[in-house]
Amino acid sequence: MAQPFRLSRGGRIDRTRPVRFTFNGRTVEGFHGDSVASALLANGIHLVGRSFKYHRPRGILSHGPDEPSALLSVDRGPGRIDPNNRASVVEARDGLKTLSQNHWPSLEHDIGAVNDLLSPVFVAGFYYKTFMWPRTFWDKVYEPFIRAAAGLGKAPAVPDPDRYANRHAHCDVLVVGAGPAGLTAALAAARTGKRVILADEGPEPGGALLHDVTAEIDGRPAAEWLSATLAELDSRENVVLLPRTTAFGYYNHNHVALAERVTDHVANPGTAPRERLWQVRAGEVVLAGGSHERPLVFADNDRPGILLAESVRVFLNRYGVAPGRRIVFATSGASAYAAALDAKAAGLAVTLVDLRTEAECGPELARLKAAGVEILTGHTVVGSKGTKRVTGLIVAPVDRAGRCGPRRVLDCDCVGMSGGWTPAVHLFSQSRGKLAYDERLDAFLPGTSAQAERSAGAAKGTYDLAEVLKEGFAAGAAAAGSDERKSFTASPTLTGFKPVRAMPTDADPTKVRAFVDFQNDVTAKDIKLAVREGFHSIEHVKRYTTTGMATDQGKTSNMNALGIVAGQLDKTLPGVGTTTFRPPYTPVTFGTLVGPARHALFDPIRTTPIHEWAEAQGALFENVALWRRAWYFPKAGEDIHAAVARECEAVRKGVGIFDASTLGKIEVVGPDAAEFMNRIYVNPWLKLEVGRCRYGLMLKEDGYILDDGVVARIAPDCFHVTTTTGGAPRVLAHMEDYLQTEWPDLKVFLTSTTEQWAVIALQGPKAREVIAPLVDGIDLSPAAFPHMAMRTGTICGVPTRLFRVSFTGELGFEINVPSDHAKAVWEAIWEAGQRHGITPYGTETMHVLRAEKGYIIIGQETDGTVTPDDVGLAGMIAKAKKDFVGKRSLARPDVVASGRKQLVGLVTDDPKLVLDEGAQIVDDPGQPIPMRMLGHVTSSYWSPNCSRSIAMALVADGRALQGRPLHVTTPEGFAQVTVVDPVFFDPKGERIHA
Amino acid sequence: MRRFSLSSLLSESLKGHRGWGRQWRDPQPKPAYDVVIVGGGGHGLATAYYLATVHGITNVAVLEKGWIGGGNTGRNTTIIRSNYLYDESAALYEHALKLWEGLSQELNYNVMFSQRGVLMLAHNLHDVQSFKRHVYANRLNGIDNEWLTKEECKEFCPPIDISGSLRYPVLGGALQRRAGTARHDAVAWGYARGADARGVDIIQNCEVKGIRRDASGAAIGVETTRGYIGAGRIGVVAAGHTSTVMAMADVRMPLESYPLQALVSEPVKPVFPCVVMSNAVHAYISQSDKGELVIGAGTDQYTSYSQQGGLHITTHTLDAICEVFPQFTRMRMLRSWGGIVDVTPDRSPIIGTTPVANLFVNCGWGTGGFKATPGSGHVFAHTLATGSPHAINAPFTLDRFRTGRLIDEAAAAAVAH
Amino acid sequence: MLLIACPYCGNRPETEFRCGGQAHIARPADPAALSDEQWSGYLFVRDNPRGVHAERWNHVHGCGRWFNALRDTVSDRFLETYKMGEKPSRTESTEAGSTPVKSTQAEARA
Amino acid sequence: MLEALYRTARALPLGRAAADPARSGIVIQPAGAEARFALRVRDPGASAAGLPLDGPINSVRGDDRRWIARLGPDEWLIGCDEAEADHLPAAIAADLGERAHAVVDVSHRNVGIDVSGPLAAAALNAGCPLDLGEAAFPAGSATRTLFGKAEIVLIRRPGPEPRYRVECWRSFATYVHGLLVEASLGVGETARR
Repeated sequence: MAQPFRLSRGGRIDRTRPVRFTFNGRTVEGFHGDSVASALLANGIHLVGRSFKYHRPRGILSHGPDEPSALLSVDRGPGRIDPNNRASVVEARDGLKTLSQNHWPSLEHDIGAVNDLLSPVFVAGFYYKTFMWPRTFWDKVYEPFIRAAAGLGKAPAVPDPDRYANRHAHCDVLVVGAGPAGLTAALAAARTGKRVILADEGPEPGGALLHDVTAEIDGRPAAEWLSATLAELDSRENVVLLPRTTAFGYYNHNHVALAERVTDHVANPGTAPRERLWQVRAGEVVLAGGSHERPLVFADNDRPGILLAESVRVFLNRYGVAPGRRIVFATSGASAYAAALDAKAAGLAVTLVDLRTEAECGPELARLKAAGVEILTGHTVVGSKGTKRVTGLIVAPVDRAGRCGPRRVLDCDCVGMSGGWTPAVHLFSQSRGKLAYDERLDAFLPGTSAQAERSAGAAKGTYDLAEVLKEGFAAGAAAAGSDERKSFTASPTLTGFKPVRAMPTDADPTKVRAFVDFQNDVTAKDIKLAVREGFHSIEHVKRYTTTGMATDQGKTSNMNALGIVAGQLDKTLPGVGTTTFRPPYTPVTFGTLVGPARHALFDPIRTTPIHEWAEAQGALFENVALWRRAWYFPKAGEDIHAAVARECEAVRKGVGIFDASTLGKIEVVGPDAAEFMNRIYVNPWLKLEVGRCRYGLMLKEDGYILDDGVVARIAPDCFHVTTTTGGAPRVLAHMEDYLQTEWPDLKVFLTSTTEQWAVIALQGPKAREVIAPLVDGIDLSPAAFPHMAMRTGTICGVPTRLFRVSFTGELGFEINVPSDHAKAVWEAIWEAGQRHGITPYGTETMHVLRAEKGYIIIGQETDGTVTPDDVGLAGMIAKAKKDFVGKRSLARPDVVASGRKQLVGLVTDDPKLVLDEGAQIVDDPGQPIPMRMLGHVTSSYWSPNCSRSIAMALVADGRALQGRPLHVTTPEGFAQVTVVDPVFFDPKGERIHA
Repeated sequence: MRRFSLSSLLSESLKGHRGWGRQWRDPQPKPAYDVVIVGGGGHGLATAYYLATVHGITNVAVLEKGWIGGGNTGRNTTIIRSNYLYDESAALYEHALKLWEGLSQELNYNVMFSQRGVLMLAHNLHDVQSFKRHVYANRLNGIDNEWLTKEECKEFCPPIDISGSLRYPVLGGALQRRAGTARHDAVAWGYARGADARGVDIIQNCEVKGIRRDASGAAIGVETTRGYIGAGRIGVVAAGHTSTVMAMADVRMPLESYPLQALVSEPVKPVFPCVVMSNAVHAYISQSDKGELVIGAGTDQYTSYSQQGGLHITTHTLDAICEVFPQFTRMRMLRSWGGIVDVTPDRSPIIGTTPVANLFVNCGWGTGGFKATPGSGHVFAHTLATGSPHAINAPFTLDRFRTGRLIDEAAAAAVAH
Repeated sequence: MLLIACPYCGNRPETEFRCGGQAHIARPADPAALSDEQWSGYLFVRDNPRGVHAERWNHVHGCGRWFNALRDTVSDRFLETYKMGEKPSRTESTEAGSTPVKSTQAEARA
Repeated sequence: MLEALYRTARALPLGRAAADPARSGIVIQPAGAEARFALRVRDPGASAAGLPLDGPINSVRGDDRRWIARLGPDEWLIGCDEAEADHLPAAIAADLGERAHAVVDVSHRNVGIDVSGPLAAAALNAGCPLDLGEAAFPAGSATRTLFGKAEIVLIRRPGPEPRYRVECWRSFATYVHGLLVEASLGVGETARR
């Protein structure tokens, strides 16, 4: 018979819409509105998993997100498989495949259960006390074994095809939790017209009202009040209602993070996202997240079929499912009586055991007696029967002094236990509020606030329904700045409980296993052992026993653990204190936090106007910061070396064309432009004539090189500054910082023009001939247009700032044209250059050519610890300037001391050997390790033009070692080199001035 | 102190584990000690341990304002490596790594040091160059660090995607096989137990409020929330709080304290065999023995003592992790937290004397302090015992910032041409 | 993510800003006159207080302006933001626990 | 600037194709070739070249064809037809007289993308952390801000339906456009309000 434990009536499920999914391959039938947990229980399935350490059989404990044991792997199709899903949170739908975890070979027969037999050895922290001998066994034997047994589900193995969304949102009032308190808070705030967001983790708003089927509000059934309230909220434009949305993180300044499960409950979501991250900046926050029921701590309290009492009530009333036919409720408080009443009303066999004496009980006692339920007051629970399903609860009377009378076994197939309630203060605590302990409620409540928030309802220890509704309304109104208040009439709630830590027992507490943290298998005796060993801080107990460190983060275990520790130390609960509440409230998918920043949208891919052309030419690209830069242009059959050799030769002999658009460009404009340049660069700028260029060097205040680049004076009050590709944002920020905070009086403005201008570098003896027919308004003759000059005019009819500069040592032009015209101009030059053998070249060739000339590259020759003199550029420093950024630091002792690493050239004895960049340099390769290292190779290439390998390096006092032999590390050992001048080609620089 | 071993564990198992006794005492502070260590984290406790075991100085107190191991020791991502570039750093971190290799046996406390390897991925030509520079420098400093092709990276750490389809494709990596991880809490507890057993007083819930100095200006004791405690020498090992403690002796430091966040995923079966660090996307990841992916990245951008940071740091960190390991996109974040890391201008520590006589400081470890714990404790114990630095920590002076003799490990790695 | 009251734009999320470290450390008019000790003090030594901190912020992805702020480094609450060259109306001694920052741009601008 | 002659040949990075990826009412349309200028001047007069300079920071004046957005105390972004671009700088200089200022042509640096429709703000809020509600960001608002990992200038234009102009640097256009498309697909399901 399908769904043997489905009650014939009741529940909010849709009995006309059956759903089928599989659990470990077996088909399970439920109805639309079921959770996987309720559907499993409807079919009498309780055994769903194996515990983390002892691999004990485990069932469903809770209906809610605090479920510690019923964790399933869920398969929603290829690439959509994820571990550790709480059965209570996953909504049942057609086609879902669920699997139990952490067992081998099967759920029923798991050899891991041998750990259960060895449990006397496997106490808390046992692994710190052993596995130390022999030393190598830890890595090779013990740890692999521990790792294999640990973990729960399997990590996903393939990339996730689902889409994840992100939404920054703003509202005046954010209400967390749509139970009675949250609903009235949202109502009150919404009526003021302010923007309200109401979020609830459940598929349906309503909270406890969804299963408090007998309650009445303002004279009508709670369900009616609920639908009327939801109708009003839905009708209001200023309200956003978010079901299936968990508020998981409360960050600075009311920045609250919510995770919305958008389509996990839908069979085929189309293009809609799986989940969405809401980043809400709220004016005010109302925390109405309710509270968590505490399990009872007694021997073998972890058997499948033992649930929280309120969860039994939820499965009965909300899902129409009987978790068992003979239910024993064990409690120390009143709320379990309501569950017992509903179970009785559903025709189930019910017994209730209450630790409290009759005198300590309230009106709930008489109500349950009147319903004909057997009640054993003044009784404790000392154990349970059954292995893969509970078959009995062992109880015993207990006297004032805690001594137990004769044991009695109550046969049952389900237990509902309740050890009291703990307000959910996680988000309040994350908001940095201070908690205050309430003796009467035996709980920590929100105390002093640090941010603009307030709590209402069970989240602050208020359990009576009328009071909860009133408190919610007041909180919502106040949050919206309204002083309207409203009270409600409602049927009374059965409240009040007697705090209990470990239940009194007649057994030896150091022998029996009474579970406190179900998922991490932490027992009461583990916690007592920790305290005995000197772990007195609650943080120490948590880390030593791992209680509260599982995926439920202690929602059902923290207070019991804290109570046991306080008892051992003879302190009050506040005397011991709580561990820190940290985001997330419940686990959040990585994908949700990542949102759309995946694949091509992980990072912007910056390309230049010439990118497509280069791709068409078969270029390979390299990443430089966020840019893609053409690396080299291999022809058929060429590897990088062959291609670069060809490209280098073409530039030296004919003409090469190179895309330098990624260079940073800043327009420095204003009457004080030259003065500003004087202060920020090492060079002099006041006398630079209009139309001339200078190679600028910029330092940080600590004297080390920050960036370099060619600067042209466009006008007396305007400089065109170029920076390195990687340095562009850094240099602009560096300049703005000094301008605004140190020299606000200077009249000068900075504008980034990096992407206004594309830069076509044309380098080689034939460069001038190629562009001559294309350029108008500029006399290209050497006399009129010398090296390091800039002229404005047009090329192919497009306005240009034509620089005569060279990073290759050849006659060179850098043709700056507005970006959207760049491709057309490039193609025109490409055409004109065909008869001169024009060849495109990439960054690799650029590196080789500039190294042949001994030009440095920021970030390769420099690494943030290199001064101008180190790289032989001290000559660029303007002697006359009294100050510039970094100058004072150049006078510091260690900067002027000898032994600094200086730029030199290195030539290998074997001209064919190309050294590794980053290779270390020593004078004596025979010295013992650790060897004295003199420096490292910064740049190293095969130089076609020198037909040998060349390298640049930074070597201690290198300039004094010209002609001397040194030794450089290679993968095999060392290679001998000779120190030379770093300029390998055309040292007199005739070609550049052609 | 009962000795830990399989036999003692089995015998106690039969007697309900009643015989273990306390791992460290909870003594009342004595009026004075030869050495007072301010800060009960891994470095402070290690200092006390080596003072006792190496230098025979046991009239020592470790003052901790909260619970031992509660600061950065309990908040880091437990990565241990010594493949640093400069000779001074290489010597310091290798000294620590050698001590790690025998630490469980030395302390008779399983700190679960596992040499599963740390692999630094190169995503661009600059990374390749920078890592090779490290590999060669490490070779000449006697530190194991080898350059791997991307195929070898994939072989060593199968979850890595070398298909080249990533935004920043993996070009290769630098692997230190002797590097790995350890159980951070156990390091603090192991050192505490060892020091306590040799007579060192570990005094928790004891916050230092002032440093008392004599007429000559020499430090002679500390004011605490549990009364005044005299000291022959004071060693400040307070990490993120160093500036505030040193200010009590009018010593201003080149330090800024930032929140450093980290997070763990839900526990899963073994899937990630080693530690992977990636500079270009700036994140690092390993899997703990309990099965959680342990993930960290950079600091927040402003100074803070709140041990909390912004959500955008977490999302940027996970962007990076899911870019390099797309298969982890469906994993769930279980918990995120923050520490307070004290950062120096050159990202290297300060271990040695201060301008105030009898006052010594060990700080500035920034985001990389856990890996140095044994080495830091050992050399600082030498400094406190002898009054002058050990050869290994001699370069890490406070004065280096005046002379410009910086040891800037971060600069070498970060600059992209 | 902090909410920072830019003196020019009003409340804006932290990701639009860059923190520039401790404020009011003016660059010496004549650096050459400083000893190495004084110069390293200017470059590197910072108060790094556990409490109210005067610091520099740049609204880099906004109006582009640098400004100063007083922030409590324990609660991360901003006491005040003020333009470059101005003095804060509050000194460190005044109480750190002022009213929480108004949290939506609308209110801050209204 | 002799640019007037060569206006037609501009190769715009994103072309002109409009899209409503999720058929959710969010229309994403790259703008045509327009001129843009970055104006920097301290304590300006009321206006220059007919462009008002006295609006509050983070506001925009003018119409779709000729507009000026004040992004900071001394920074404005100007949009106008390419035809007028050649003489706008001179006209501004004339009106500003002696005041030190900078007028820099950034027409080829900036790319414009127009986003409109009832859910336009929801799509923008996928990457932009600002409050785009009516009170905080009404028509006539303009500001530099973030959109995902790219810096943009966001302008809200008047109209019966929400209309925004997103300005970004040319090499970020593919990313910004891609994120807008992805965002409009991500607005699905609970996009109600």
